[in-house]
Amino acid sequence: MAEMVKLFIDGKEVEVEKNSTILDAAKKAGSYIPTLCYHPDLSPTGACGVCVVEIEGSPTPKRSCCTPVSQGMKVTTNSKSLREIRKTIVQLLLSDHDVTCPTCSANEKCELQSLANYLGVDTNGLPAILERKPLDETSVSIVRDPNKCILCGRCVTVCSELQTVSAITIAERGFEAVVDTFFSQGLGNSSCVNCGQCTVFCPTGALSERSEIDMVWDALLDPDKVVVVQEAPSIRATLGEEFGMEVGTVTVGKMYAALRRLGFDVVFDTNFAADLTIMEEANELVERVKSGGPLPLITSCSPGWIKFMETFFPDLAKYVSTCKSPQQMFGTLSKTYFAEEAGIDPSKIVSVSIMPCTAKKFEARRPEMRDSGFQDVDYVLTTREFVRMLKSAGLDLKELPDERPDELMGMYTGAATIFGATGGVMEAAVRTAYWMITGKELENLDVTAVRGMAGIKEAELDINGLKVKVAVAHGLGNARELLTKVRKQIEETGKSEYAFIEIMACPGGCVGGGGQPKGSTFAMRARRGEGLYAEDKSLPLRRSHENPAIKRIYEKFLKKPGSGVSHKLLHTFYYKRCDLSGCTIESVTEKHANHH
Amino acid sequence: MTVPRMHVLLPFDPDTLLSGVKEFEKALLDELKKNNLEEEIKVLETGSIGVTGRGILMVVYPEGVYYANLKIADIPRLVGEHFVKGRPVKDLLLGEVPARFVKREKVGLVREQKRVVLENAGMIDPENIDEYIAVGGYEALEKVLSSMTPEEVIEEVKKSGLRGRGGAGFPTGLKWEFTRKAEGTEKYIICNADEGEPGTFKDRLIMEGDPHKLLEGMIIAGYAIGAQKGYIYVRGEYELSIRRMQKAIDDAYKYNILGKNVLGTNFTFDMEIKKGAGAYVCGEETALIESLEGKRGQPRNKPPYPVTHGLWMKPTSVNNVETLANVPSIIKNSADWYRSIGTEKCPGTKVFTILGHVVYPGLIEVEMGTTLRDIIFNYGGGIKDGKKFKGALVGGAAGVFLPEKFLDVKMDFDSLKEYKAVLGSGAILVMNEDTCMVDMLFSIIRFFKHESCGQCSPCRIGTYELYSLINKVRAGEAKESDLETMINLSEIMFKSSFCPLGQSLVMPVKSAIENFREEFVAHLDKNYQCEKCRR
Amino acid sequence: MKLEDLRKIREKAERELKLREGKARVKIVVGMGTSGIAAGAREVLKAFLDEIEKRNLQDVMVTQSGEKGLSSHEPVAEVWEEGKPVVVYGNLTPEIARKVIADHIVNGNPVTEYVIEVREA
Amino acid sequence: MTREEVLNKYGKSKDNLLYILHDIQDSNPRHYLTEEDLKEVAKWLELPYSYVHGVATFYSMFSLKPRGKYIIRVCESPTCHLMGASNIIIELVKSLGVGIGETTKDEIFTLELTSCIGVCGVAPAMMINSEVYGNLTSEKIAQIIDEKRRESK
Repeated sequence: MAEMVKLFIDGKEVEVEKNSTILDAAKKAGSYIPTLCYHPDLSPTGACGVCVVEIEGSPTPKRSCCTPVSQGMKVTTNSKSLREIRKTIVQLLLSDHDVTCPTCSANEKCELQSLANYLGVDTNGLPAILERKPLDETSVSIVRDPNKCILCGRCVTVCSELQTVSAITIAERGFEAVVDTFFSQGLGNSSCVNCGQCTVFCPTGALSERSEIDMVWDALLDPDKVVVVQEAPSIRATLGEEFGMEVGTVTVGKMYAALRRLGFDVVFDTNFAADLTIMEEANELVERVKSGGPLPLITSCSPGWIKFMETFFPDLAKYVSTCKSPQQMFGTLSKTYFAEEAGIDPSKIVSVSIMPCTAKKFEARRPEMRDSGFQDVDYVLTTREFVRMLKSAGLDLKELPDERPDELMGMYTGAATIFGATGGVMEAAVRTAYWMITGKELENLDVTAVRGMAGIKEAELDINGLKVKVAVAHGLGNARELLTKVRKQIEETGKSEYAFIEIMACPGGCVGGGGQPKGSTFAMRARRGEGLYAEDKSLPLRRSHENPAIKRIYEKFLKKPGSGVSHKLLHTFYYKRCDLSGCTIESVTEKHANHH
Repeated sequence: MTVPRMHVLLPFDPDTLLSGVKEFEKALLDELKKNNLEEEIKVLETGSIGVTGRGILMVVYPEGVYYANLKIADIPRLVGEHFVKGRPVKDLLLGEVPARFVKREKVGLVREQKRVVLENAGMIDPENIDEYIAVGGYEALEKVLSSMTPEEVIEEVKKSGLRGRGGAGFPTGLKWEFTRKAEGTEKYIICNADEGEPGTFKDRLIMEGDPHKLLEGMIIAGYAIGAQKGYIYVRGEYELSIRRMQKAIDDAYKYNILGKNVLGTNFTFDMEIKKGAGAYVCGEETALIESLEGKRGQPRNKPPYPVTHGLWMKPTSVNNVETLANVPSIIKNSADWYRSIGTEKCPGTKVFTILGHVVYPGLIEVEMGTTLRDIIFNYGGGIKDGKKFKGALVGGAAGVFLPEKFLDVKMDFDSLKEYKAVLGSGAILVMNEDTCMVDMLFSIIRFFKHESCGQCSPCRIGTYELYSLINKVRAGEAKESDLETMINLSEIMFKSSFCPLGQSLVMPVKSAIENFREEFVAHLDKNYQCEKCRR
Repeated sequence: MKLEDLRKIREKAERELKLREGKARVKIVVGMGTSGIAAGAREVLKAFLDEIEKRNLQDVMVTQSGEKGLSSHEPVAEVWEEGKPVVVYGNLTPEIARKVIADHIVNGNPVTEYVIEVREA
Repeated sequence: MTREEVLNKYGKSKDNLLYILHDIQDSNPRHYLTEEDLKEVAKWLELPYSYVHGVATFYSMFSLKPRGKYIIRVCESPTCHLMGASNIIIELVKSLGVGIGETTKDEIFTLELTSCIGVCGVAPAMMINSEVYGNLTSEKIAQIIDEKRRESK
């Protein structure tokens, strides 16, 4: 039992654990304290000062987000003076802010905007002192606008603590302080892995995805183009939120309808490619187990993770599955398989994906991702961009009917749907690998040990008597921890205890992706994941190898998993990007990572 | 009490001292005693009477006659003739009565001071450990190591009433006790030598002039709190201080005053210098700790305090240079001795820097409770070039602008509070009648704008807003409401800034505008001419 | 080194400090704090040394001290002579330093216009 | 000292970062830190590049731009301001022909401002590299600049 502390919040007695903050206690007491830089999933920085409260005996107010409670403390959360402080702070922030709310990508999602509104702040109070700084547009995934930055520090905390990427830092000081990359070289030239968590956590429009909305509109409105669209598994679990539905609502039929209303010519589903990925990856796992190939096999569908691996763990590259991600498998096939089947000149096909992810924008533009003879995926829209397009087209998701995808590359199983949640790829792969190894169907399909929000999850599976240890990590900080352990095991004993590892760059997996709605909390990510598991459960087919469209593509086009065609179109290789991080494993890398 | 029949003034100045006035005085007093006149004739030492080259001088009241070129041999005659019989000794009289004879104390920086922390600064060779030892150095350490428990050291320091000289005035003994009692065995003592407060250089004087005194204070502190290691965080600009401290540390290691088994005892203590790189905010103890750990010097939230979660999150006592330099004398001479200096609530001495438009800018160490007037006019020699006093910025850049009517304030932690002022670093910047207070406030705001770390919004943006507002005032573009905005903003910054830096501006902003309001209002007029604001 | 050794060093050092290391008749102590140096103490020190060498004064030694706080009088130097009060000079320049050697050290006449203090040794 | 020598002088402990940056900068005749410097320091201490950048830009004594042989840093704190620092700055700007933060074309001088350097009793004051100059006047400045210019040839 944790030690408890009693204190008074606005006269009301509450009891909380000893290491709680005043903010925690206030929540428990039902007192609302406005916050801005504070985020429930990050360690507090105390930067903004909006959450100040009065404590009896303290000469000045204290920040409730980072001040621990103490026995008998008497706290006042609202007073004339506190309101004055909070208003002035917001006023100060606005005086140094590019106040272009109507056209800002964060409009209506901006926490500064809603706080200003809540407090009734007069923007004319102080001279405008914004000194305009240039935008960072070096990244294909993320745009940084320092003029909208309030220096809350969330992005830096996310990047360094949650993701351990440390592409950004607070540089300079005082009024010149700015979120910056190494030597101001821009995100695109940094160790940034494009995960986009910073854009999700950013309370304002200072960090956003690099928008491809205009290009997609141009393609949609071009009569010569056939615009093919795919949507990642997790989109169906987050789209509804942006239209007022409860978090975790799965809205797949309405999603297809919405895409058709926007003018997409062919509406497929990334889930199809997810099932395909399972076929290829499970086959790779089985092959490696049988042939004594490098184990553990590590999943490769998260492009943020892939760049992270290339930057910080290139020595582990040979363990990573050579399978392209579902997006890229789909992209290649949209300009080969689909083009052939539909009899369309692939040069006229525009392949668009709706992704929960900013790293997918980078992945689509990797130079090697042109196996169709063209850039396999032309445009990548995040969930947020997709929502903006729907809103600008006047579409309200709630009012749309449920429709079905086009079949050729639109049919999917429950195994594909759970790709969107942490542990899902592992679970889906196990369902198929079991069948591949044993020739029998796995009875209990729910591998619950790898589900949920625990940072690193482990399980020991029994495949017909064969004991296999697997691990799942989501969020790159967790991935780093797990992989450091794996690296050490391999260095010391020549092998790892794990046979199979799933890694997702984003906490919660794709439902918590960097392209998902701003303001996502870990709690929300968990509920979205549950939505996907519920869909899986409700579907008639829950194993990738049962998908008729998958059976068809192997029959007609790919022959069999791991075939020559598969390898040409569906598999890839990795780079070494040590120069971006200074990772000091050069010697290890030379030994292991050069097989590509 | 008998009222003396006669007053005898003996001027003490370079000339008379060289002529042996001290010995003369002694002989005179003896002679008076011999004649049972010591009650009737009062001998007083005075400063210069403006007469040079005439040897030992003497002025006798009530007659007001002047003697010159006196010798000890003349004393019996003087006493017998003048003091007993009332007949001045003609051949010893000074021919003329000096024109500018003013009865006064010695004026200037050479005036009598009470030197405790600076007793050796400027007196011994700071690079020679033996000289320090010769003047009683490391006696306190010897006493501590041979006869005191850590608890007894803490008790003695608590009893002495020593308070932190970095500005906040927190009881030092208490801080040590918290650190000693904090959980964990790995503990640190950090000396805050990041002296960046504008107008302050007391810590530099100690480090450059008497580095071993600081070292001794730190070792004692380390012993008291149970630390194995001490760090001195010196600002990067203080090259000479760093060099002299390093030399002192090296020498102390050679004598085994530092290192394993200090002076053959069970106590082991190491010391290292860390060098800052130009950031005023690192004077704040948690920012200093961050910087010492190799990070950006951004303050941490308090609580938890460094005494429980300091360097590497271990219990740490951070003490100012001047504070630590007081420790050897306290240990050597006892807490009671220390309490006999200064005021009841603020015992000891305080180092002040007297700067700006005074005749003698410099640094003095006097008892706590000395008046501002005394410091400015007697030690500082008053205002230079016959100008009038206008105001003084007391306590450093984060201090208060005090007008003339506050001159009699006693300079100690508590008395200043009554005037809503602070002792701060002990810097006193004196301004004459020609000074523009708007321009001075501008300089202070610019300083804080430059030194804000940028971590928290109230300070980062607030300092910049104040900067643009004071610039408006300077340019004659401000309205009276802008003055209110400045005061309000500085108050909000005081209440909501993350660390003392952002809280600092409220004092100078409020005191400047409130105590010199007319001048600020005058600047609002577009046609107002101000040379300092260059308009 | 042990606690007892410290005492021994103290006794020895005290003697040495009093005797000016036994050799010198006069000791000149130049204030070499930052303020002093900023005001030109280095040049003053050089002038003292140079003048002493030129005149081959064997019994005059020059040492340094830190800063005493006499900013407005910097550069500052003290003249210590056996059995006499210490004479403190202020606002020194190399020229005055040379004059101090010539008038005060050699001929025993302090350069009074630059004396800022006379105190007991 | 070369960069490698500096790195080897200090342990791989993060708290040596400021010392290392100081020493590397001091051993560069142009008194600054290069991109390569920061990368090598980061690798040595196993810190992210961005972290080292964040630290280097926080402290006013570090520069990421090449500077002159002599860095003149004029104190602009209240005491020096009161005692006429503005005129000193104007004088220097005039005689060097550069603005604040700039380096002369001949790469001899860089003019910077600094907070209090702790010699307020001899204000106005400035530093040239690590030397401190007090009681400044126009004449004195002209003399010092001339001298430095001669020395640099």
